[in-house]
Amino acid sequence: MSENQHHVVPLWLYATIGITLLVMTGVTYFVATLDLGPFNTIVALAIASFKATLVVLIFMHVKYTSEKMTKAAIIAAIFFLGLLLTLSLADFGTRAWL
Amino acid sequence: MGNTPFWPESASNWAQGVDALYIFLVLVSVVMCVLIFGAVAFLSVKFRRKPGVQPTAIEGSHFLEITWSVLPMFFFFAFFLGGALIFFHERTPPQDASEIYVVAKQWMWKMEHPEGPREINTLHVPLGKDVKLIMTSMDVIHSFYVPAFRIKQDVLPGRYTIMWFRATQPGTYHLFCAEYCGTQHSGMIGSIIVQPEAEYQTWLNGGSSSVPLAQTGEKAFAELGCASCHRSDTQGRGPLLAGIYGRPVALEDGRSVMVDENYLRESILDPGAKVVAGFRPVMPTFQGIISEEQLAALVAYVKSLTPSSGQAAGAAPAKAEKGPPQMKSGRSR
Amino acid sequence: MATAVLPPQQRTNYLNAEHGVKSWLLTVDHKRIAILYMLSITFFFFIGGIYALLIRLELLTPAGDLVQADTYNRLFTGHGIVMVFFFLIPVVPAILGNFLVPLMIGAKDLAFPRINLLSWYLYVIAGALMLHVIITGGVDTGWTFYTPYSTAFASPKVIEAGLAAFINGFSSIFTGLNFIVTIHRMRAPGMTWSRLPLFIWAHYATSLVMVLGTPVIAITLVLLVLERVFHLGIFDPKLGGDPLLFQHLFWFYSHPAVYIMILPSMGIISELIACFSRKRIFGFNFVALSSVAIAVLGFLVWAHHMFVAGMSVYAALIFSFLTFFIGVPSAIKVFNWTATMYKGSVTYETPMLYAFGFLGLFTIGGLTGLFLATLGVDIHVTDTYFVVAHFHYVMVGGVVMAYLGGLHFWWPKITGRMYPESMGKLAALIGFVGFNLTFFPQFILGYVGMPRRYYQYPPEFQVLNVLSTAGATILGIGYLFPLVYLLWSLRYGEVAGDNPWNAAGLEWKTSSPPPTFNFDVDPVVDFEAYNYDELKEIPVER
Amino acid sequence: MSDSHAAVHSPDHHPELRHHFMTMEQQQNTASLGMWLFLVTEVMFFGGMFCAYLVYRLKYFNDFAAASQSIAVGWGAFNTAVLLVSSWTMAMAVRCAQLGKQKLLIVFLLFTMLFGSAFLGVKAKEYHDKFVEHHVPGADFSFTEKLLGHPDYVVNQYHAQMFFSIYFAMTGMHALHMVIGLGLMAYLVVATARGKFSTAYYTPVENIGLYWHFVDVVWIYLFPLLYLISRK
Ligand code: HEA
Ligand code: HEA
Ligand code: HEC
Ligand code: CUA
Ligand SMILES: [Cu+2]
Repeated sequence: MSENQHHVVPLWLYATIGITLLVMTGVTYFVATLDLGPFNTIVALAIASFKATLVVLIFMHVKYTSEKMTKAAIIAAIFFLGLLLTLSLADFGTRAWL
Repeated sequence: MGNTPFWPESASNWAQGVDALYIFLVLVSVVMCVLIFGAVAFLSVKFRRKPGVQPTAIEGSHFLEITWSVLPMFFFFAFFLGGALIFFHERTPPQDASEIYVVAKQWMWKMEHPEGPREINTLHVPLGKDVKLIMTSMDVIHSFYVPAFRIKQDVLPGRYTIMWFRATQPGTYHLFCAEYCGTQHSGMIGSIIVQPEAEYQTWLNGGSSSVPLAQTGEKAFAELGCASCHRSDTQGRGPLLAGIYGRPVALEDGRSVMVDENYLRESILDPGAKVVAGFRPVMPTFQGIISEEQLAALVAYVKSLTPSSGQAAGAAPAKAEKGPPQMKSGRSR
Repeated sequence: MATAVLPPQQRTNYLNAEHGVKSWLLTVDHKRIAILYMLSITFFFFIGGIYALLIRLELLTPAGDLVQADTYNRLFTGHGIVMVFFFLIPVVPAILGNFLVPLMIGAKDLAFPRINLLSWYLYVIAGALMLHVIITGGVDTGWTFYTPYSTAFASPKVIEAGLAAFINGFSSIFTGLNFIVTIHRMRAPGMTWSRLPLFIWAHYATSLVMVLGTPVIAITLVLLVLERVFHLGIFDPKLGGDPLLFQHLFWFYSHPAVYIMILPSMGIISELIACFSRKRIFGFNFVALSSVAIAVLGFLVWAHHMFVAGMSVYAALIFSFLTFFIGVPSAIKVFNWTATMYKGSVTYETPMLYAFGFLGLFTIGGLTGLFLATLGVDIHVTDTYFVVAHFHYVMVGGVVMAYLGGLHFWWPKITGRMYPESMGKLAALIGFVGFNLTFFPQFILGYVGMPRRYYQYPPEFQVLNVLSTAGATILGIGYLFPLVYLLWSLRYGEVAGDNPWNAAGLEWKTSSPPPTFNFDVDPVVDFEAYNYDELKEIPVER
Repeated sequence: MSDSHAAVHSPDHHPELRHHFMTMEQQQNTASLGMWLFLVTEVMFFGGMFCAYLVYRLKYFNDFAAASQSIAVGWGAFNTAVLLVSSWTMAMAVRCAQLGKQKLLIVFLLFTMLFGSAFLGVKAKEYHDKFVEHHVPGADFSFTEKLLGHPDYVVNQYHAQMFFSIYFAMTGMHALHMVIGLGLMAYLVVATARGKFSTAYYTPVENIGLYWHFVDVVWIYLFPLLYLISRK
């Protein structure tokens, strides 16, 4: 049987992750009320990405899987989504340059 | 135009360059086709099945793979460069080009000359003069296409797109709408009439007593109450407009933008979008209040204002240094 | 070639294992689903083809005399939507891919047989919806659905048509997903990646594009429909939206989609050229990886459809530059196919004739793609018949040719019968001539300046249009032929035998037609792909 | 359409092993890969909307900020918490399935459904508020709130409406995924109760779990992007 089927994540870890996620939600809420200029967005996205990473790694067991394809799929998704966003912005972001 | 053409007429400064590049592409392609088809024909005949002859297993060759991956790249770069140079040039109109406003709608073209005359589905242009088209649409996307000039630009609702050319051959040429725009898309055609300068002047003067576009704009500027805020001294609630065109302007949020036709358009229709540094966003929107034609006139008027040209710009420039009123060449946007 | 095998009727195979309509409509056998697809896709091809003929008839004369302007607009829209979404995108993967992927890798079925059936049902539902649109008047947006025309002006049928394309998209997504998982998980023992046939590599690459690209068109169409119904404004400049956003999202899928169409065909061509040259494909690894390269690079170039759309100048430069890189893996393929024949033992059966046709026409289509990628030239020829000619060269000259080649090649495997060889050759020839006569004049027409989507045109363009219409008629006959003789062969064709071509793939190692679970004995692979040097020469000329 | 062919296989096969697989492990790996690929397609699906969001947010930042300020961030944060907890209960459910605790599995699934429904309830309330405030795009739309810190900034109606168009499209699509998730979960509850799963076979629980977590991840991004553009 593959590892991800067998690996049972200990309860304490699930609990820690759950609490961390809730705390981070509070943090992101709080940070949004501060004026950090452009960093507001960056911090908000950083926190979101941190939370998402926890969910993906622990809740979705990606940390424990030996299956390379799972990670490949995630990387592909991020990569191609990135392409969509950045290359679109190559247009919208540079229209006013000329 | 009765006969079947196999090559489009060439009547603008772009035609030669585009044709040359096209011919280059055709030549490379023909050579490639001859090579590939020749090889296919040769190999398939030479190595056709013959009794008693067994095929020989061949693995492949790194040398060949690299060669035929890298060699085409040189051609690709050449194509890219050639195309990019023409394109970049096409998108950077000279400053002193005469500016014609084009408004497209289902299914006709309206043209407004700076001197005032308006035309529908026909455009008179002087021979040998740079002409810049400032185009917008009232409904869907259209595309302004003159095959003899080798130029095409989509015309979008809600903003200006820009294109320029210099006619090099007198004559009458097709104007096509090249972006599908509904029922009469193929009927949205017209002609471009290229006339030598003198003839063109006669045509200009021959028309009904038309008011220059900027002058129409000036009138609108007064009637719409723009002048009450944008006064010719520094006392108005709005910034001085004289000489802003073609220069960067500092915005409230710290950015700075180049003042071009689209910026002027946006400033009038959506003043809040980009607020000039040092001013409060009190200018009302004129979206839905003025027509495309009025807008074009206003834009033309604002552009015509130079720090010395009386009117709204009577007094000395309010803000900082202003460069020379116009650069003779180079980019405008 | 009729080795002493029983006629297909007398052995149990996937066709006669079960009987009755229900056994077909509820089947989870990938081979039967492939047949279901074949029937429905062929149907749509002829619908699209009839549209094409009407278009060509209208363009026979400069005046718009055969049909009304609106009707014409519906014709090319219907033609484009049907041909792209309901014919060309599924044609090779859903028919030949469905049939062959499990066979070629030695699996009993695709990974998710029920999802495979679901894909077909989605296709049928989408197709029915599209037919409904066609019958009740049709859409007139062009297959590109550009806003704000589609959201604020065109006939409201665009909602239904958009939904049809949306549903069809899921059919495509599931097919791609199924292939990827199957290729990863269901290979027979010994079937390593380096032993995978190029057809499989090509389908793998295609599936990547299906999975990564199709969802974007799905959401785009949802937004389009929402915009049309609720006036969201996302694509409407009147409400502050940017119509170019629609174009970006549309082409983010629809450019890669052209590789969904061409990649499987390239897979077919690799199989054909290997078999009929009796050689391993020259530069196997490069051909295999170039498929993946095309799939990935295909996502970097979409805005080359928007050079004159009012995009940023810099973006146009970037996209033009990136587009050329697609030429490299494509070139690798063309050159390697050609080189494969070197020191081979080439024969000219019908599939090989189609492969030759593909080589020539795809090369011309691809090279003219480079014209379009060249900014200065594209400004002049975009939205003219030059583009129309370009894409018919790659889509009809490329994909349809390859599909027909593949269909003839695997016909004995699918049905157990041979098609009549001389008829096949004749049809291939007619098709080739008709095709060039139809579409070559359009290159000239385009450069001279005739815009596309015109139902009336200045009279000086007539001669070239007449040529094109004449060609289309010949081409149509070239397509009718196979329809007739392939059907004929089902009953009267020579019994094929398991491996009439003496070909190397795993699919030829089972009986024709294969049994329900593909192999009577679970296969173990101990040979390289295209090990033609280990196979005996076919003793007699067919 | 289930398998009449299962009998072809060796007698020791698991009842859930389908005809074209050799082993349960192969079947499980296959399903898992399929699910992950499906999630990839979901990323791209939402990606189209994120692209639209990004473009207009950059273009109309101030109007977006103003519109964002008008949504009840408290409810949004609450909902985020609810959804995270549901993700947690889902993770616990999968854990129970791994350990073969069928009863507890049902309990956690029911909890997950409960939190999921709570999320949707709050979402409905938020939608209703927006409706009452005329913040739903359409003829009735009007946006009169000011941008915090910029009292004389005139918010452009169209641009504010654009924000809400995207807001409703994204949260609506997200909610639709939740509804589907709830349906799947209901199926799991029934299947578990019927004893379909065991430590040897619980693939559906695992895969639906992956789906649910994915929906959660989408929300993790939606929350700051839609609710927290600028709250200073
Ligand atoms: C199967 C479908 C298919 C395929 C494979 C392609 C392949 C390519 N296409 Fe095409 N294309 C379409 C279908 C396809 N296209 C469609 C449907 C449209 C129009 C949509 C619409 O508007 O309705 C279109 C439109 C289109 C445009 C936009 C035109 C416009 O509207 O202005 C462009 C621009 O760059 C383009 C480029 C290319 C390129 C560079 C390739 C490349 O992949 C080609 C690569 C292949 C080769 C280059 C040939 C082999 C290489 C060699 C032999 C090497 C030797 C060469 C040299 C040394 C020079 N295509
Ligand atoms: C897979 C894609 C595909 C295929 C296979 C075809 C096949 C053909 N196409 Fe199409 N075409 C497109 C995709 C395709 N096309 C797309 C995407 C567009 C753009 C749409 C848009 O602008 O939105 C387009 C547009 C398009 C135009 C431009 C319309 C315009 O811009 O105004 C034309 C004009 O000639 C044309 C012609 C043809 C012809 C003659 C065929 C032939 O190959 C068809 C041959 C088939 C048959 C002829 C049918 C089979 C035979 C019979 C039914 C029997 C009866 C026939 C006889 C006895 C003669 N197509
Ligand atoms: C109520 C006063 C008011 C009226 C009326 C008004 N404006 Fe303005 N305008 C302003 C203010 C204040 C600004 C600077 C803040 C901003 O950019 O919104 C401005 C900015 C501009 C700008 C951008 C100037 C720059 O330096 O970048 C243009 C162009 C402009 N207005 C044109 C017009 C036109 C044309 C009209 C009439 C149709 C008009 N305005 C009517 C107040 C006004
Ligand atoms: Cu206007 Cu086409
Ligand atoms: Cu493309």
